[in-house]
Amino acid sequence: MRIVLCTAVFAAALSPALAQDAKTEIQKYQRMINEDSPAELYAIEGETLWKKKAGPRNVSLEQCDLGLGPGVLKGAYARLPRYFPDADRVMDLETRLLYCMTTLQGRTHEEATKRVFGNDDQPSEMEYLSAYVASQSRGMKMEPGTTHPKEKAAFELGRELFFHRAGTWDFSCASCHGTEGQRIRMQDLPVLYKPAYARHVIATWPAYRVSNSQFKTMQWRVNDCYRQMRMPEPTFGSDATVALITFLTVTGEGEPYAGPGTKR
Amino acid sequence: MRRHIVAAAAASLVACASTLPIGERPTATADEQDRITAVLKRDFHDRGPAKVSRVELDAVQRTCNLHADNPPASVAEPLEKAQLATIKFPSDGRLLGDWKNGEKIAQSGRGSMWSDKPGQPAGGGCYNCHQLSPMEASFGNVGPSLYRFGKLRGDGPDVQKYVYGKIYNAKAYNLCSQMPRLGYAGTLTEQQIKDVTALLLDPASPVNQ
Amino acid sequence: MDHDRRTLLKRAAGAAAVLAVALLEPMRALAAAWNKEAFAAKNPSDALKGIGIADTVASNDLLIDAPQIAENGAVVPVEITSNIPNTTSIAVVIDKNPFPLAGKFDFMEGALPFVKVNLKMGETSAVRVVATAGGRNYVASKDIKVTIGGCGG
Amino acid sequence: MATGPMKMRATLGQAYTDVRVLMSHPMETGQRKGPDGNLVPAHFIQNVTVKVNGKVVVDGQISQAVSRNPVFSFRLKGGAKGDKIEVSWLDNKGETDSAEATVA
Repeated sequence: MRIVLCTAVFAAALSPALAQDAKTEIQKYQRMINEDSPAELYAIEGETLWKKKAGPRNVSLEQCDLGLGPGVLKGAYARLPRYFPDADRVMDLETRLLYCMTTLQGRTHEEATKRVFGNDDQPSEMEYLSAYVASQSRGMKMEPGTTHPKEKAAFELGRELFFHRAGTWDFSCASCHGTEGQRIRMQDLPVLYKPAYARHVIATWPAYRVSNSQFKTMQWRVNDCYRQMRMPEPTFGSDATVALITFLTVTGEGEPYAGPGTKR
Repeated sequence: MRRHIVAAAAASLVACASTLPIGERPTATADEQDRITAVLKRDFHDRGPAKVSRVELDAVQRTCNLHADNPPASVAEPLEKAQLATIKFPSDGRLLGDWKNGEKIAQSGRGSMWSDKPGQPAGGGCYNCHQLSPMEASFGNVGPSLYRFGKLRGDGPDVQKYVYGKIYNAKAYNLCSQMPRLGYAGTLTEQQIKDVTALLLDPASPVNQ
Repeated sequence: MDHDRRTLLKRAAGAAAVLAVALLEPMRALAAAWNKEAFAAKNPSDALKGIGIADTVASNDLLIDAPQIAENGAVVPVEITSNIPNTTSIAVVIDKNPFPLAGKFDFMEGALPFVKVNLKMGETSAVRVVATAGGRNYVASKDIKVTIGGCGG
Repeated sequence: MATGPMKMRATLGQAYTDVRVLMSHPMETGQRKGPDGNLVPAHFIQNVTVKVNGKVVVDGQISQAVSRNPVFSFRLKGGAKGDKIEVSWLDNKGETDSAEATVA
């Protein structure tokens, strides 16, 4: 009922033709920025980093097991997040990369997480690596783990977190991403607990964001939503972040991976 | 408690196909909410002004989480009344400030985030969710359009009080509104709320042209 | 077919400066000088004057394909096609940018007078394109609105 | 931000050969404040050149108004499979890079 009212007021305030034009033009904008994505450049750099020896053990990440066996990259991203017996927990891409940095390369958790999100001056190692690994799953169906009890538990926790209102502004993820037809400013908000919306989103992250001309990862996406929700900061790779990413990915499962994408 | 049932089913019935409740909106009992709060306390950390203590739930949040934002009137009304009592109206009795400053506050999405620099004025982020001045074409629709609000409703004392109160604490009027409690939460100051009230009600404001 | 070739020039800059300089020279010599005066101009007419353009006539054969609304001014995709015969140059001017001249492309035998590029726009502005053909200058213009998107600061 | 790799492709179409190129470059305007609060010095590509089989066909001069990590498309008349296309850039600090593609 509330939506019907909003639409009525909106239509009265702005001529329908104008509103339609604005929508068409924004779609055109999004189509044009997607034609050639600098995301490809990050994947190239990520491949160099993947093969570069680093850490106290001076080894590359090439033997990192992303779920399909050591060093298998093809299709690995499309099967994440998933349960990893060696770590006895569910991990998303970045959490697993971090695991490989500490176990294979012998780096400390503190050092490896010092700079997980890049800025205008310098992208982060995680961003380059995510671009590379994700690009190796292009065209493959997103099939995160859903059978192990810990995978199911992660989905459930993620779902509860998605709808949990808290913090200074009483927001949950669903405050913005829970009702169809909603926009923040001119940006359409996908209803992320529904497969019809989640599929495209999941198939295009991680992504190059033109608003700051940086490559951004899924952990960053979750982190920055919580920032805008006026919440404290989620810890990188924590169970809560992995659970939320698991919930979103399982909701969007089945779509062929089309990223790394380009976002507003 | 669906989670526990699913987990138990998975453990005992290995042959059973996995069916996760995709696309369904859950409600959260008091126990479940406490468990989520414990997870947030464990997995989130302080950063700048955004402290972990923010994850503690108050009665409004608990009730809205329990009822998926749709509590029965018998539950909502006493809580709304309590929220109404939190509103601090200006001691000088003047509720209308400067609409020009109000427009700046409505445009700004800053405030209460860990990325905000201390001392910088906060904004209300109004355009994120509402249409206001017709000059701004980029506005959201999570909330209703407020274009011509004053023209349609007048700017009498009751309307002024309602608008000031709604910005100060939206939950006093609709318990599970998605609108933040901008005054109660400490995001906007008394003067800022006056300015935004003027943006909505001042006949000279672009909102009412 | 994708093909990447990374020249070592920039990476070698520190380690093998002598070699780098030796390799850089041909590129420097090849590239036309950068028109500092035109690019430093602070208004559209000075910018055009700087590249030798004073009089222009409007043309329908000069096409600007760009969204009327850009969700972010940091990246505004603009595609320019000149259907004017013998077009030798296309200049792009963003009226309201602090330095309006965004680019000038000279086309020689073998290239079509076409370019697609992503531009930064500080605010809503007209984007003006001037094509030079047979000693005459043709102009087309498109207004592009830059909006604020998303939430937060 | 430092500069990084380049990527390009050249595809033969019916009417023209489509050349698309991605460049890693910060395209700093000189107006942005860095983390230390000081302005980050201007650092942007000034010249972009397209060559076919060694012959210059597009000679572009650009400003800091081109977006970070520039993306360009050009169109070449005719063209044949096997033609060698080279795109190169030179920035205001004298750094340069180039990429080659064979028309496919």
